Amino acid sequence: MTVAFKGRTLELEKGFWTVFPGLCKGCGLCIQKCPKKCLAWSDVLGVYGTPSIEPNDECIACGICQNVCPDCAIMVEKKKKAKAG
Amino acid sequence: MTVAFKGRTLELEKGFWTVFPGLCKGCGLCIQKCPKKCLAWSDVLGVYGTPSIEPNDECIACGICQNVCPDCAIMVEKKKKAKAG
Amino acid sequence: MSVQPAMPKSWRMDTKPHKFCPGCGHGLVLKALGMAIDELGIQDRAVFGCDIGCSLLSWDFFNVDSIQTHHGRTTPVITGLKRANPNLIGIAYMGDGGGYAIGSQHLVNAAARNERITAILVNNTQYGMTGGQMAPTTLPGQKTETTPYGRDPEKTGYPVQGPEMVAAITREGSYVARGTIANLNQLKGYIKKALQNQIEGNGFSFVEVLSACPTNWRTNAEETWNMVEKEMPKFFKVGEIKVPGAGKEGQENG
Amino acid sequence: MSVQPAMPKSWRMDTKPHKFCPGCGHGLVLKALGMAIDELGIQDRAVFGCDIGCSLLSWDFFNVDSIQTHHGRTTPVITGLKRANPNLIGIAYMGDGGGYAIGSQHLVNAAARNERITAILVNNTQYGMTGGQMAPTTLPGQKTETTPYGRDPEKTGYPVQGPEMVAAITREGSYVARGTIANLNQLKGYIKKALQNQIEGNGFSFVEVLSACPTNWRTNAEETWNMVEKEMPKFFKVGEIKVPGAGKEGQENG
Amino acid sequence: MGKTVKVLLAGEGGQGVQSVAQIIAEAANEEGREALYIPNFGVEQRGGVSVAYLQIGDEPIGAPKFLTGDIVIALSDRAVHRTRQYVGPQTLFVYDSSIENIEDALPANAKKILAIPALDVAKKELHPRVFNIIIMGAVVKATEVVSEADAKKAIEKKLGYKFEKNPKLRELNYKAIERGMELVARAM
Amino acid sequence: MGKTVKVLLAGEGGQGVQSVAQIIAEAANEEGREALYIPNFGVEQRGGVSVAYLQIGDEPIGAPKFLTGDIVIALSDRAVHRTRQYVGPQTLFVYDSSIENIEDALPANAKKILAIPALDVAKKELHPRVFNIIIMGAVVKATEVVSEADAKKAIEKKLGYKFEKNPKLRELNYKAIERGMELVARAM
Amino acid sequence: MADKPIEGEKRVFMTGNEVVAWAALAAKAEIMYGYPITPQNEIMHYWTRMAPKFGREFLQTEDELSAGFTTAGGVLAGRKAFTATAGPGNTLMQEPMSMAEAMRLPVVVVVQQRGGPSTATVIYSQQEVTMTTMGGNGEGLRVVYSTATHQELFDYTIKAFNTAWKYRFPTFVLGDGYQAKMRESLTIYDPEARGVTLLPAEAYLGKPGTPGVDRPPAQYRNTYNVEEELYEVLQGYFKDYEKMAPEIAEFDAFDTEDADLVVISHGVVSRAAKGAVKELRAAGYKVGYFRPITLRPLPVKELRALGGRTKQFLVAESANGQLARLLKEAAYGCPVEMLPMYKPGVGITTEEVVARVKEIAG
Amino acid sequence: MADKPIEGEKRVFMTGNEVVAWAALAAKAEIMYGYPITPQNEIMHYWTRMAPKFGREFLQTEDELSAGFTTAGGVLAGRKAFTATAGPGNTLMQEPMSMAEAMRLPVVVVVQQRGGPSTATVIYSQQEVTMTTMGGNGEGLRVVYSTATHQELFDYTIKAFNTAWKYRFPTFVLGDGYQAKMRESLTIYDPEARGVTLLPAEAYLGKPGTPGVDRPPAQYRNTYNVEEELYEVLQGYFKDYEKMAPEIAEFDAFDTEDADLVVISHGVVSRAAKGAVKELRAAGYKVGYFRPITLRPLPVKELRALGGRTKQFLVAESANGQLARLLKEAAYGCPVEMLPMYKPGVGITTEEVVARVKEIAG
Ligand SMILES: Cc1ncc(C[n+]2csc(CCOP(=O)(O)OP(=O)(O)O)c2C)c(N)n1
Ligand SMILES: Cc1ncc(C[n+]2csc(CCOP(=O)(O)OP(=O)(O)O)c2C)c(N)n1
Ligand code: SF4
Ligand code: SF4
Ligand code: SF4
Ligand code: SF4
Ligand code: SF4
Ligand code: SF4
Ligand SMILES: [Mg+2]
Ligand SMILES: [Mg+2]
Repeated sequence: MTVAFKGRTLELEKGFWTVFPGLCKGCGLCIQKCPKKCLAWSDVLGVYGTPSIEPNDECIACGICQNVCPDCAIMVEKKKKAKAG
Repeated sequence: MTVAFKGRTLELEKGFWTVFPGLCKGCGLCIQKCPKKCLAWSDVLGVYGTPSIEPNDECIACGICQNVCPDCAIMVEKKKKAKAG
Repeated sequence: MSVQPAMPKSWRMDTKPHKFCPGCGHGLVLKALGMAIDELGIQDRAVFGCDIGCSLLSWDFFNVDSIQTHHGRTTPVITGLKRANPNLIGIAYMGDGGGYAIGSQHLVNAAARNERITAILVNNTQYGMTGGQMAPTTLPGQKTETTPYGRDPEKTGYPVQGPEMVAAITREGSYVARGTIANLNQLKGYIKKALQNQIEGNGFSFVEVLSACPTNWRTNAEETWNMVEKEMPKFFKVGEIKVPGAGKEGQENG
Repeated sequence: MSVQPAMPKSWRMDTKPHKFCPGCGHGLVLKALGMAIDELGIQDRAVFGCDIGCSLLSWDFFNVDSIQTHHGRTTPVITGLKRANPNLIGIAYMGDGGGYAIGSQHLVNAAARNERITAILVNNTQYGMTGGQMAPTTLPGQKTETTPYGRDPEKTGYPVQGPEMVAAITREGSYVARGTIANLNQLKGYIKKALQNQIEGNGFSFVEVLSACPTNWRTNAEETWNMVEKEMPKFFKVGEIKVPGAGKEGQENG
Repeated sequence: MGKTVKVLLAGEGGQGVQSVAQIIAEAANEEGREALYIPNFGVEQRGGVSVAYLQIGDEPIGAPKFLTGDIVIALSDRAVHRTRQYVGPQTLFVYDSSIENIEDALPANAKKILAIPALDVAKKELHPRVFNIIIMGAVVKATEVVSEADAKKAIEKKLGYKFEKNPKLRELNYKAIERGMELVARAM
Repeated sequence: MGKTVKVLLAGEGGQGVQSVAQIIAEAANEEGREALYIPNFGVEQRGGVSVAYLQIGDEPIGAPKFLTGDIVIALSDRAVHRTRQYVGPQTLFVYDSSIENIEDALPANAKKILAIPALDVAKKELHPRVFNIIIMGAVVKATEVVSEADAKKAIEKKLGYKFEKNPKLRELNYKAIERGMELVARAM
Repeated sequence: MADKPIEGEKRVFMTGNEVVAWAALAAKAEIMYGYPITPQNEIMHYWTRMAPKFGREFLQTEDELSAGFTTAGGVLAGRKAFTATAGPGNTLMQEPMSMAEAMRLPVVVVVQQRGGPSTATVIYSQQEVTMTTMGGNGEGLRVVYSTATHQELFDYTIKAFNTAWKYRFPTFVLGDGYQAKMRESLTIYDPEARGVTLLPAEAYLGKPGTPGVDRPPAQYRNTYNVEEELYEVLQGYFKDYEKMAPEIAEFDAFDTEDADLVVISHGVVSRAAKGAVKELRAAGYKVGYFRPITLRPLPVKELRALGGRTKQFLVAESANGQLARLLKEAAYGCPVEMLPMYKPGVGITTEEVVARVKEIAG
Repeated sequence: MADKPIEGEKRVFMTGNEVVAWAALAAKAEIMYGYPITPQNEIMHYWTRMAPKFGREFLQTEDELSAGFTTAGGVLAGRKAFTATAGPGNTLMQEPMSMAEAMRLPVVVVVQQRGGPSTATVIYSQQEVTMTTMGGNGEGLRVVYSTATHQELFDYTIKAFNTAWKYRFPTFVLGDGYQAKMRESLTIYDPEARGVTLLPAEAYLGKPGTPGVDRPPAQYRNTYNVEEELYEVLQGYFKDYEKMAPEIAEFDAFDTEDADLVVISHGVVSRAAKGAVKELRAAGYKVGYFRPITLRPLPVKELRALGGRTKQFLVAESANGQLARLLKEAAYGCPVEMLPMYKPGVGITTEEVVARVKEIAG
């Protein structure tokens, strides 16, 4: 069976950051682990009707939130590094 | 219930050595452990109709046979040491 | 197709979101396991056995042949399967209650017989599925439904040292480690080694995982991490405990 | 009365000769136990529990209140008894099959909970009562009824290291030793300490005993001693493994 | 008095249907009436719909569950689907009007169907946390198995310790009950 | 041919009653007759009396055990006590004459009681180890369920590999059968 | 430490699991051994909360085998010990209970039935009737009370301790997930204040005096050497059991005299049956209600009398004929016809019983 | 490595345990899992001696729970797996068998009954009938063959594998200590040479292809979320079972046509019954012989027909009415009277059956 999840992608300075509200259960584990403390509850509701999450532009696209999510509800893609200077 | 076992006591040079044929199952563990190799099968039958055991006068009344018997079928009493020479 | 979640390839998409509670550590352990299966390329010959305990919720978790067994009985089911068809890669996935309490005879004896299976045990310090009773792993002072005033080690002992016990009864050839959901890459590494050890036919492989049960712990995300990262490691040491070939042991203990 | 056998005072004379086979090690272990009971003066409050296995033959062995339980279940019966009446001195007497196979979850968990009982396990490398099948303790190469061509450690592992396993999951307060019928005074000493440890309320006490089963080994007396004194110690190290108070361990393993 | 009233409440895990049922049952019991409340439970709990069976009457209650409710209340999309089977020609079916695209799933055979904007009222007028108390008010009104006063007493008993610290909470909860009752009264 | 013959053998653990029963049963089977042999077993084995139930006939054998034997053979004091219950008015009861002070325990209702000096003969004439083969001879004679030749063939089959190495053993065993048969023949 | 858990009488509203915990306290149970399993968990939860306040003990074991055998150990030590279980745990419990049968240990077990076979559901059923009444290897030498209301759950849990200690057969209180989890009112009370004598427990092991010196040693076994030895022992047990049976068999019935059809059910299903029979009577149907309270032993005399005068029994149960099998055994030879209403693993409502009877009536 | 354990046919004289080992080999059983218990030990002893010669496997487990669950594992892997047990081991075996019932696993279990309850005796009984036919929590969805001779032990052990794999219900061969330990003659044979098709085993898990890519994953569960879900599954199972029942029910009977009294027995006791009926007929008594071979399902149709025309059934069993209970359920409503001849834990001889019938005849 092919399944598709609807992502909500935010383009941030350092990367493309996607949450899949249909997977997010609002546990908050990611929020705690974000090194930049840039994740917060979102108005977009997750699968259980609880808030999902979203980052602000502090995000460094490190992918930790993706890593710690037990539901694979986050996907982070770093932007290719622009040439320095 | 008081029970009495009939012992067969041999007075040897070094001690009084008793076997209780009603307890001896003829396993031979004692024979193997006698440091003087002075235990042998006896014509007196044990509880299962197998030979019981008896020592010869090499016996030093060390009590090892008593110690290793799983059925407590042997009892050794050392004679009081006679005054030396 | 639009951007899709970065789930392990071996996860079964159409049963997601999975049935575990928000923030449940089982999801993370199964993520590490999924990645390990992917990286080893064994999706076609792995067989996943899950216990009764919250692990039962994973009976249709993977695109891997799976069997939901009885409470504590996943080890023998997978043992029987592996004995019958050694080409399969048998994974026995269980909770701390299933592994250390009701199924401990199976764990201990499979280990002692050096069964070529991989056992993964999720330590969440209590019985999740039944609503949070004491487990052999419950921490001293921890309140559970059957230790409402906190676990008293004087009365019920200290948290069981599972991997240490398994290490004590296995020989050369077995792999024993304790990982944590707080370090997913390390955990994936341990699980991979545990599977690799089975693939190579060396022997019994066992990974305990420090996990989280926010539902029965009644913890918020911050407290959950604190429990996993601060409290549990005081009693459970993370690391590899036995690695095959790490040092030749004599086969006699005389 | 004429000279009478030097049986321990706590032995029940009118059930002697006991029912064990000629040369059976059980008789020696129970002799050591009887002496220990005598010396500690606990005949009036000891409760002797025997397993199913040849140990069942000892249900009326002592002038001590006794209970014959099920195969592998002596540990929980005595645990339950001790929990209900801590004044009693609970002795769980079992074989290697009862303790390490079917009852291993009870052994492991009683140890982990630090139950204040004394478990004595008779290791005769096979299942005596059922006619000599493989036990977790069977030696490599040893022929039994279920390893007719000799135990192959590749297929069924190496002899289980029971006391070592128990030591690995117990903490401060427990006593763990391995004795042998080849050294009865030492064995009596271990059993005494194991009982003393219970009397003092320290914790779980466990003594494995290397024993003999001439019937199923099909050995004569010489071969029997050779097995106990030469072959078994190659795999089972005699000595004290854990002594309460020997060295403070931390209560945390972090 | 009349016959036993059978109420079925269903919602998502966090919506508090079980506590609503329990509080009403206890209130009825306090009044000296017979009450029986049983939740669904088990593996279904995890990620499933939460269902409460509540019966109140003057005779000891018979079977703990029933085929058809006098009142069936569904608070989520899944709850509507799960509870349709409990609806019969005598049933008053109540659902939250915020549930979208649910028309086709509504039971066709109910005596009456009420949509009440409880979630809306909770969010906008009161506080999301008292959503279930609004529902409680709705049930109280729809069933009339306990009086408003007793319902409030029951709330007081349950949450009194919190009200002590923060009397505003009491007000909020009472208000929620009242609003719940009104919603039903208006819709009927 | 006649009806099924029921034989009960009992003795101490070491006396080999089970192998006697088994060899005879196998001999009968080889002859194409129907045979059924069942030992007692279990906890009783340790330190208890060893009992063998043997039936030979031309029809498939019915129940494996029976209340009353046609021939009951007891080789020890305890065996006499244990087997009395199997004796009826048609029973030939055979016991070893070396058993002391047993007269009072002998079954009163047997058709016939025979004391045979098998142990004595074994010890004095042959070898203690062939005691059970003497008993086998006795059974063969008393029951006539197998011929002497077939009994010998069965022994050959069982111990042939030993006889190869030591032909004197064969002689000894054959002799034992013969003496056993004689003992019964004489006593009858 | 508080002395009496319940002073006098008290109307309460609680779950069945809480009721059992209170009843065990009231019955002076001294120690509970248990292993978690839904739907009986809350018995342990309440017990562990209350026990320390009244000097009672608790041990969580490693599995149900251990829970059963530790309970036996507690009984041997002379304490009123009990355990609780369900479903697959009850399956395992049959091993220790076979020992309790063999040794006549008064072990009390509360069972809250759930769906079967296997893990099945954690919710509800009446599918543990055969296993609970008949046990594992052996002959089902036990007493089984099947309760229908919280009041009974309280009353019969207390009674179970008395029955067990009086007759020395393992005694079961057979509830189910519905009873475990539902809340309704009941009156809890101090049984002694109501004049109920609570039989004291007696130690099997560890009585005063040195064994062999002051008294013979107390020695119990469950293994026999020969068949006849076991047979003798069992005959004694059967005799005791048969003597006991009419003394303890209980049932509940109404409207059976002139009934053409009697609905037979047990446990929680009998609530639906009762409601249905009342409703049907009101509607003019000649139906009656009969409910065995003891499933083992069954009230055989009354059942047979009823089976002699009624045309039809409708057996309603949340199992596939487990009660019916026992009834057919008990009523064998009676002319009454037995009709099935089997709903294994699911509840039975009043409406359904009414419909079924009407369907039969045609 | 030898290919066929048995070439053609062969008359042999051996113990029943050896017969089972040969039969399992002949049935192409691939792996045995087991835990020692008297009186079934020699099945393992012979199997371990012969298995390596024919490429078969053996695993000695840590207990009977493990023996049952490893056997289930072997079946899941697509192998013909079996186990054997007795007494308290059979009690424990009910836990894994409840899973086999829930998942329709074709597990074959050989049971050699011993005395009960508890450890009791290691010798003999027919006291495991209730447990083996009805199981633990659940509804007894299984097949039970009760054998009476070594020939049957051979035939039905082979048949058990076919039944199990054809219908996917756990299948038991119910022997006892007498059959286990006695020696008698029989003919062993290669079933295929006799034209018996041995059904191939099929893998539940680990079939070719990558799950989710080449095929859907094979995923089995035994836990359901709601009661109705379980109910649906069980209804399907009951239907399958009812369809199967008449196809596999077996019995043996003679002299029943004009009989006033029919002796009903099963297993080894039927040898005594057969002998007795012949003797009684010869003496002019109007007696008949009936013996269910399948105890689960029973040959209900034949039993009811018989129960409709015979005055009395004498139920002879080495248990306290375990067979009788099943018979009363099956024959409920038939006019036949059931008389007991219960000897729990001890053998029944021809003489005793004769005496009992004469006593009844008066
Ligand atoms: C024989 C048996 N006993 C008890 C249970 C009830 N039970 C189901 S899950 C569980 C505990 C689960 O705890 P754990 O193994 O730690 O897993 P978790 O849910 O914590 O992941 C228990 C006791 C059962 N299903 N079967
Ligand atoms: C549940 C159960 N399974 C199996 C048995 C059979 N059984 C009786 S004793 C025994 C083995 C005994 O071996 P061990 O414990 O080593 O004691 P030993 O006889 O060697 O002293 C077994 C398997 C049983 N009684 N109960
Ligand atoms: S990618 Fe890193 S920085 Fe960005 S939200 Fe996630 S954890 Fe925070
Ligand atoms: S960790 Fe995952 S499920 Fe939890 S809040 Fe973050 S995105 Fe949602
Ligand atoms: S050790 Fe004991 S039983 Fe064995 S032969 Fe010596 S005296 Fe006899
Ligand atoms: S006392 Fe010592 S020397 Fe004498 S027989 Fe015994 S072991 Fe030998
Ligand atoms: S109860 Fe705990 S372990 Fe179970 S799914 Fe929820 S969080 Fe996970
Ligand atoms: S079989 Fe072995 S362990 Fe058992 S009594 Fe005989 S010698 Fe001892
Ligand atoms: Mg857990
Ligand atoms: Mg042993």
